[in-house]
Amino acid sequence: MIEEQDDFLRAVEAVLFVSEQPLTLAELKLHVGEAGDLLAALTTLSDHYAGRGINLVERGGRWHFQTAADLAHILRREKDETRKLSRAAMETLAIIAYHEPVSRAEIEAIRGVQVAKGTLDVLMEAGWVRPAGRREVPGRPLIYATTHEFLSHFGLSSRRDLPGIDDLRAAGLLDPVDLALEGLGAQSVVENDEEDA
Amino acid sequence: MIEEQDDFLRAVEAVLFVSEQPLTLAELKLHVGEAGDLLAALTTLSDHYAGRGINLVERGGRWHFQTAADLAHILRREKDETRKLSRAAMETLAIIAYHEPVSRAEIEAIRGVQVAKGTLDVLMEAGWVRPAGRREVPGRPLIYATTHEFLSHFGLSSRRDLPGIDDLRAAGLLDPVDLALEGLGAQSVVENDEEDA
Amino acid sequence: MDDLFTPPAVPRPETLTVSFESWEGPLDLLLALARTQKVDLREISILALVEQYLAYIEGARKLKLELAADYLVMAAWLAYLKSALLLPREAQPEPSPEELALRLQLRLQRLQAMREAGARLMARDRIGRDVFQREKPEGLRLVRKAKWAASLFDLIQSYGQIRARTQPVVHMVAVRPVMTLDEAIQRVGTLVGAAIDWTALEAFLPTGQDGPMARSALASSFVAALELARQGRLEIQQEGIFEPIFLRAAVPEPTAGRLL
Repeated sequence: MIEEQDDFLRAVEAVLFVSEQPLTLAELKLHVGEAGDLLAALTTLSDHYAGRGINLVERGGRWHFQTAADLAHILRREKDETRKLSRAAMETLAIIAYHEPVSRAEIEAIRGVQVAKGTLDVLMEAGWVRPAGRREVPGRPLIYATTHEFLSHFGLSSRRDLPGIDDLRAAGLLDPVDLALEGLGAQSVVENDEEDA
Repeated sequence: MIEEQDDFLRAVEAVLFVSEQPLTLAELKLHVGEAGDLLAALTTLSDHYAGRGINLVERGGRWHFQTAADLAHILRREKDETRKLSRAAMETLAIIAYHEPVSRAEIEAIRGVQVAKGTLDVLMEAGWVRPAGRREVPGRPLIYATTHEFLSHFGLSSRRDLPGIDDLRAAGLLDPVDLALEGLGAQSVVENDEEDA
Repeated sequence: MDDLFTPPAVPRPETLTVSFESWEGPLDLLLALARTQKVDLREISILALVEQYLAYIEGARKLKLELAADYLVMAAWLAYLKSALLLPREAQPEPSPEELALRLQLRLQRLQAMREAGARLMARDRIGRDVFQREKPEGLRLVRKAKWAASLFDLIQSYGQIRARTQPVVHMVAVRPVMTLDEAIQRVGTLVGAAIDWTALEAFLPTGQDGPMARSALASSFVAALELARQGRLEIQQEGIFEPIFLRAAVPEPTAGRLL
């Protein structure tokens, strides 16, 4: 099973192995230099590890090794029990991820309740959500977006991988209610016309 | 390059990957169970990883992954950082340049302040100062002198290019700095008071 | 036993103080009710939903549950919506009740969509739960190599400063014009001998002086006057604080001098 591997590939593999966090291409290059095609090396490695106990994955432009998901039962220990997110936090996270960037008011408009102070804090503490500037409207509200740690944690290569995001967008469910109403309004006028006729 | 791997092998691989420390066969078995021939699995994995960037090795009955020894240089990266010399270092360097060879005690006598050990180390690390033997006096103190790099860094062809005391005076560089002036002012007030009393 | 220090009994009302904590706001409750109707939110009957909600709130009030204000606001709004939906079409205000109902339906759809998205997100293979990274990676090391910056000017300026700092400092005390005490005693003693009448201290000062010399002469002359008075050679008089000081030769009255 011994196979020759070129040194560039080996270097990339070793750097990813010891790194404390997922690495961007630029960060990888700082260590492995420019001696080879980095993206090709990553693809080769990723293919090589596919189906093994360890996989090489890309999340939000950052690469890291992780164990295969189907082995969770062997690796999971009691202390690993991830803290369960409250329903409020879960919904808020979903709203931020699917709508980003969003202001607190926009989150509240969708949920129909005020966002409790702790909710955003919990998400930011987890490293999944970050303030992403201010919306240039009166009051200049803070807007929030997800982080690359969010993508890593939930195993997403990018936001396009968010479950069902294309369907939701196509169904207009990511549009604000007002926008959806406009679209429907035109339709209902036609219907009314027909009714009148 | 995708290859089928049996689940037992994958489990061993994953357990070794996440483990904080090298694992004995008994410890491995706690995780992966008895579903396969553990030693055979380890040998297979070890063969598989031979020649790669990561190797599976056994040390004293414990197994762990480590990066290939020849890649150590890639895992640490040197970065140049331009830093300004501290005032103490600058003064010490100046004294060595003007009075070389000098011992630390002589530098201290000229500066009027103790020279921290780190100061000379910094100057030697910068490559500007070198130990130049010992002074043949009791205690045989180390004496220091400047280097070629010192001359080239400061654009001097020899130490005689350094401006002399008269040049310094003419350039106003011997005038006490403001801070020193203030100190002297305070002192003279005290002296006047004493005179009056 | 009545004890003065027993706190008054906490009133135990029959009211069951239950808030609607299981529901995160009226929209949440509405969504839960809507889902009992039909799976597809696009097909729900808003009118039926309104009735359910109002019935729910009514039930809660019968149980004397404390209802948060926003539930009541929603109830009032839904009651309005219901009446508008039932009213004849031509009497309808803007915006139309159909639009209001549609708006509510859209909001429920959006909340439902996000709720499902959140659940699907949570069900993914998550790091630390389903997939694992290395427990203690060795880490990539960044060795910072210092490159020192210093110019020739820095160097010679430093040396200049050391030399300036460590040069022996010579303090020159400027000779200031002063009238010494001895001089003043001599002068005041001589002049006062001729003064029978009270004469202001200033009259004893050398003329044509100003600045520090004048102040020194004044101070020394005053001290001289005190000394001469102590010796019994002159008398001093002052009417009050800060008033002019007058001197005259001592009147030879030995007894008086003794008494003083």
